[in-house]
Amino acid sequence: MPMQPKKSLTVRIMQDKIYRLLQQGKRLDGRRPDEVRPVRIETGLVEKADGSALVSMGGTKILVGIKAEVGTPYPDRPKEGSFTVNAELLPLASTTFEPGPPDERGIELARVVDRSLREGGALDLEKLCIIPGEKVYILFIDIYVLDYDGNYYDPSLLAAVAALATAKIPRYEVGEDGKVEKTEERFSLQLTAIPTTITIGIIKELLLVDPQIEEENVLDVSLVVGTDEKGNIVSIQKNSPGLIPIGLMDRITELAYEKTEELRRKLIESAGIPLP
Amino acid sequence: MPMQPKKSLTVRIMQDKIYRLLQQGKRLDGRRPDEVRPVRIETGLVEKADGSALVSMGGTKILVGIKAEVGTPYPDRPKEGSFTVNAELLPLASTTFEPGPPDERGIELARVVDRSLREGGALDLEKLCIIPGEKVYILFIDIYVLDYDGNYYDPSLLAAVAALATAKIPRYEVGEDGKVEKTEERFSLQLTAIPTTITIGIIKELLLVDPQIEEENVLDVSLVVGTDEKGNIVSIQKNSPGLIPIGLMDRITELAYEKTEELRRKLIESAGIPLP
Amino acid sequence: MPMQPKKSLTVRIMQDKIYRLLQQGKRLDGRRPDEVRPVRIETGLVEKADGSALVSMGGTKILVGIKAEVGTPYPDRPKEGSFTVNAELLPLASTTFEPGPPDERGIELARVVDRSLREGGALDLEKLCIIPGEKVYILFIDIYVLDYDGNYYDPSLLAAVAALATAKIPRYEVGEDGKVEKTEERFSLQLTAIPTTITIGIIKELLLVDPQIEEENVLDVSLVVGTDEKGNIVSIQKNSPGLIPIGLMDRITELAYEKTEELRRKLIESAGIPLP
Amino acid sequence: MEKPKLISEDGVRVDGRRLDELRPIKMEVGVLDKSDGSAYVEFGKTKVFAAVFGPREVHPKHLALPERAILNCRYHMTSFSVEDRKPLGMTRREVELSKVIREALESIVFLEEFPRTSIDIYVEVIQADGGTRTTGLTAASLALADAGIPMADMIAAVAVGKVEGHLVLDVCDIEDKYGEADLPVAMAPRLNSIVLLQLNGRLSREEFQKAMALAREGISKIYQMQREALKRKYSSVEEG
Amino acid sequence: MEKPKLISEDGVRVDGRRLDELRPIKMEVGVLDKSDGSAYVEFGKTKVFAAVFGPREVHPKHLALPERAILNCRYHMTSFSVEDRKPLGMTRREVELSKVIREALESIVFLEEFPRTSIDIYVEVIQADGGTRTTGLTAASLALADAGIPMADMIAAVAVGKVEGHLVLDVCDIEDKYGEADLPVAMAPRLNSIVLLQLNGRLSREEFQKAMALAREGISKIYQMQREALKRKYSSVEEG
Amino acid sequence: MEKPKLISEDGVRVDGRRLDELRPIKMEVGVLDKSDGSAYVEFGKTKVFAAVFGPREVHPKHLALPERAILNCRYHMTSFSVEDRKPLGMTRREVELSKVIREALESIVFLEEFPRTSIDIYVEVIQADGGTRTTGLTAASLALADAGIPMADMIAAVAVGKVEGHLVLDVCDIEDKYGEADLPVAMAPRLNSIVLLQLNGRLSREEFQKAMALAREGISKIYQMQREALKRKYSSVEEG
Repeated sequence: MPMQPKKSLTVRIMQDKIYRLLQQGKRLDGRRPDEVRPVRIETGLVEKADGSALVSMGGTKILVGIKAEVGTPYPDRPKEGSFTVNAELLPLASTTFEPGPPDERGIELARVVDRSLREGGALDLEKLCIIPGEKVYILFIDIYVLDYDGNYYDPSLLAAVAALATAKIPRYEVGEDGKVEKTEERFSLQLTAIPTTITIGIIKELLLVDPQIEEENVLDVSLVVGTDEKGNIVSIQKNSPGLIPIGLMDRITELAYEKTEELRRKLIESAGIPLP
Repeated sequence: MPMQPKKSLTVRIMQDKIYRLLQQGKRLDGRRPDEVRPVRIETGLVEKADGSALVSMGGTKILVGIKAEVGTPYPDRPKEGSFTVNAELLPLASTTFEPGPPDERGIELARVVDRSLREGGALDLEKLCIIPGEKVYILFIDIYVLDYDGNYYDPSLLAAVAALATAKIPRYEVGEDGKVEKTEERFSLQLTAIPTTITIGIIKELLLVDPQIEEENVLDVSLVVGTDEKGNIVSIQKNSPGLIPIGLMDRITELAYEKTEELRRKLIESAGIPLP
Repeated sequence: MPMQPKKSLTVRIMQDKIYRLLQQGKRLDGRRPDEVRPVRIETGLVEKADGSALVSMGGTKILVGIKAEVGTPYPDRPKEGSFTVNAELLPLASTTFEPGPPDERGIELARVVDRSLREGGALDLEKLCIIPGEKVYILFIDIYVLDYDGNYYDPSLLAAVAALATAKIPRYEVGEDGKVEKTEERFSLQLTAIPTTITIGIIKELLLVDPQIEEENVLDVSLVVGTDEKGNIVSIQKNSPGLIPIGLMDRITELAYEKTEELRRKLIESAGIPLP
Repeated sequence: MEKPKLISEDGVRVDGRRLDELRPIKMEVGVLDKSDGSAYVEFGKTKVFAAVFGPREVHPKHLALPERAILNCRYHMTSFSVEDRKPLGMTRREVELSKVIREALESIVFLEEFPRTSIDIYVEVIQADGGTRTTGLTAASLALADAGIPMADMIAAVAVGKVEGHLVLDVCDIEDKYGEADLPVAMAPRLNSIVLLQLNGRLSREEFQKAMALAREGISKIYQMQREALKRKYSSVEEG
Repeated sequence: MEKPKLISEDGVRVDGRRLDELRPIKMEVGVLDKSDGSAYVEFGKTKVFAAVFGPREVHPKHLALPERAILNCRYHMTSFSVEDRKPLGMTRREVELSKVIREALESIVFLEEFPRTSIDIYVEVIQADGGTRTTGLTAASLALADAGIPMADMIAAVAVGKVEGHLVLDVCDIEDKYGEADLPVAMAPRLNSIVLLQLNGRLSREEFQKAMALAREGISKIYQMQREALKRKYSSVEEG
Repeated sequence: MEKPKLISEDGVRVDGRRLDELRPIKMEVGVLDKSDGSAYVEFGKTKVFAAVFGPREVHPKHLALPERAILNCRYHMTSFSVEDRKPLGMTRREVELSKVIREALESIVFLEEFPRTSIDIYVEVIQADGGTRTTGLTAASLALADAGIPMADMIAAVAVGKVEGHLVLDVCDIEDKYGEADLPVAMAPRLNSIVLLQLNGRLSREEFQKAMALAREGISKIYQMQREALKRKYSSVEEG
């Protein structure tokens, strides 16, 4: 077994405790190692957003809102709309979050959610074109972490997908004068895939999913794995220092498929998302 | 009488001294409680600005300059020009001011002056339109605090109004090719109101106006009240921590009307502003 | 002899040592007082840049890259392209450089190189015009200090000139629809002058050129002087605190002419620059 | 946009309220786990979270005050809380409102009981439909109580507006936008004192007096709701 | 732009390589004088400097940790390293890559041997043609060794891609741009462990397994080259 | 814009001056109350305030030097001081000029007399019509004297220009804009030394020598006026 960076005494004591529980198939909060915390999804809380979702996964609470604007497409993709993901780790969520522009954790979160949505193929960007080469919809997907009890990755993607799936985007149309104007109508984004991720933590040779904060603080290492409903891995992010033994990769992949599928089912049911 | 936050010993000693003076109708610098410091207004000092005024109110010195530019109107007000107020508390004015972008005090000052001008109706923004929906004048009203001996609010608004009232704005005209071009001509802004503010300080149940810095540091609380010449209150800002006893509000309002009217008369005389 | 600001003891000891060596016509690293360190110029290292040069002058290493973009000309110079110089003192070059936006040293370096190029007349900016008043080339000249062993001024200008002289700029042309489009062709900038600078350090009444870091730390004062090949001084920057005795100016000028001419010859040879 | 008719001839407002009627108000205490105290408050569609951390050690240490706690406050809106997306980062408006909310709270918290510490208050507006500063202050006050921070009184707050010549209690966004004045007021009712007062608009002296009286009535109702919200939280804890 | 044909029918890539072939690699150790350790690494046209400072005193002091060194890392690209000029300052991408590179290095450096100090690593990409984070990590690992910082192992890294349905080793920029997946992997080979792993793209479970195996093969070659580069430096020092 | 004719055939400049003539100069010492020393200086339409604070405690403390004072300097222009509105915040030009002005002052202030303190100098240009750095330095020097900071000498400064082939003393904005060279020079006359020297433009060796001589003449006049301005301030104090 590979070396892991040495931990301070208090971390080692807690790690030992959690490791011994894991050996018995148990965890601090009574979950099984492969059990995710209870998930609650509420959509439409913010009426002024074009889509919104408040997701709690255990004690971690995420609010995502969507705003659509009209802008110009990227020159190399004239027929496609675009989207941008931002994430703010609000200081009211944790003593470890500071006010101010996103630090590396917020940026990483936004980029992992972005890649999971993008490579997961959740949106048909060509449907977001108004006039090719000139006007397209731009979706701003903004993630706010409201309460942080470990693992903000998985609930953030759940909230982003739920907000997108239930969004009602104001329709813009080309008027007689060639100008693009907002109409009273709104349309739904029809998601073309439902990506989900699972965060997997490792202590020695044992795995656990969806770490709660006390666990997160003492893991040897962790990673986030995303899949789509067609059986593809669509994103991976090793998101902490530490060594992942190569020999564990097959068990990790296996577990990731199982748990992302489970979260996908929950998401589809709770948010009433039509299957793509 | 309501509780006020406890003060440190030195603050309490100074506050007691000022309070006892106030009880006798006196102040540290020999003024009466309801007496503003001597006001001096000099306009046109900065020839490269389209309007400028240097105002001193006792030991507090404010420089305001106006620059006009041409830009596009706000979409929801296509027939109106606009103005923007900025304030910098220059580090040469006080040991308590730091170099760098405006902190909350500078931002508050700018926004209080902005609201007093805007809600006071000083400018007829429709007169600042060149081509409706396309080109309007944008006035930049920039406030610099040069020397700070307490109360920068009231002299900043005096300086802003004096600079606006004496400004000569370069006239832009629509040329034959439809383009907007600068002409040699300049025009005056005809002010449609003359708002002024007065800063009122409170110690226990006693009021004073235009606090000088030693007073400012030990007040229980203070607020800025603005009026126009038609008898309206056009802005209020409680601008410090502390409790304002509800029972004092009538005396505060009374005093505010009297002193803002007095400052308005001084401003009109010194800067030679035509009555709107 | 004028007073110089007092130095700390360790600085004084090192300064004494260097001064005594200078009196004997010697220096710490074996150079003569008027000898520049070995210069090595490598161009074209960065193929994705439109021009690039890596210059070492002793232990100081500078990388300069050029990128051309198309933009609009300045309103008061409608027939001229433009260029912008930036400099980053990379933290990998020295323990005294910090990550983050350029501090005053980086800004000064960029501005001294900019003025030397601009006033030295290195570029014929009218040749960088595509459509007068509408489209011109904008050159971004970006300087990165990779290793800092004293005097980053002179090698930065050498690298900037070498990168410009060997650049191949993508040609843009006006298409049939009036739009400006990138072609496959590339063209050379024909330099109209070859400015170089020399940094001169002073200890008491003695001069040295191209100070290495141990010297730089103990100089009484230093300045950078630039010339062109026609015998003009094209830039001067006193770049440190300290007094330059007026009586030394003639010797300084003399030395500057000699050493900038020497560097110009080296630059022309090494980089294969055609004489303007 | 054409100004819509905001008050009917028989004194009914655009959302069906009477002139002196508050919007439906929802208050919940202790909604966020990781802070020392928190609250969620809705005034109609205005929805605000507030959380309190502290008293805790000051970072960096040299900012600590020997004789009292520092009180920090950040009022912030999510990007999607308003009609047109708010850019990320703090706007000048948010900086100003953070200051006036902080100063209101400094008026009633017993800061001198916790020297060398900081008390940090975060107000997060997730939807803005008028009265966000007063709703935020109402929530912050509940969060402070939930955190067990000793205060001389609770703060309750509301904005009074002038709309089509009428004074109205608890302005919503459209009334604020097309109205003639917006007067946010916060009081410490037990202390008979004003802790926040701003005016954006034009009022005559008489209107100002009436508006203050109207605010006071609203505030006493809100204050009552705050006490009930706290009772709900703590009685349920005792029961639980 | 039309997507070009990237792999010929007989499995030859756009730059002439076989599917499992690395680009020409150049490694040089100790190239910068003023840092405590440095390296220059080229993978084809991807060119990267790395430099290490430390262990050294932490500024400001209160950031120091009593039981171990802090490891800082900045991954940065020059403005002209990419096709379209990169604006000055750190992009979000650079911030993320700084984090994952740092975390990879934290996995193998014996930080607890240098309490209260910092080790600062700067990765400067002077040309980017795909695989900059893996090239940067390979260079940073050499620079750490050059600085004499004790490590449990060296890190070698490479990106595997999926291009026109084929898994390819050591993706270059055009393959990354038009390809279906980019899988950067870094390993500590002696420890049989992964220290960096990201996926940008879509892979089936079988493709992922094969891609990891392909990465591992490439990494063991790169690891060998690193050892030789270090030997070259230090044997030449002994000779000199 | 067409370049205007700047020097007439009989050597008269655009504002009526001779080639070697200074603009009307106004100097006033002690104009700002809250700083420890201050001055206001006009060279024609160039108008500058300078203020000095210190020697005072350094914030944050760890920046203090054990053997001497730190000297900080900020050169700043108001937004309306120039033809086209200057954006708020420090431009690169202002950062550079802050550095060269600070370094000029560091040359003559006895910093070692005030270890562990800072001396902070603020130069505020309220109107810029050429020669702002030299006017600013002249004002800063007066403000330092007013603050009672011990100096080896006073600094006087002026810019020499080359305009239509002629060397001219004390360039104004239009001469700078259309001229061939701008040579700002500051001297400590009693020490026979140069403390600031920059050249923006092209001069032959002979022109440079003549320009330096011209600067020196101007500087000795300015130096005289500085002494008189100080005398006015302090004699009036004694009289008062």
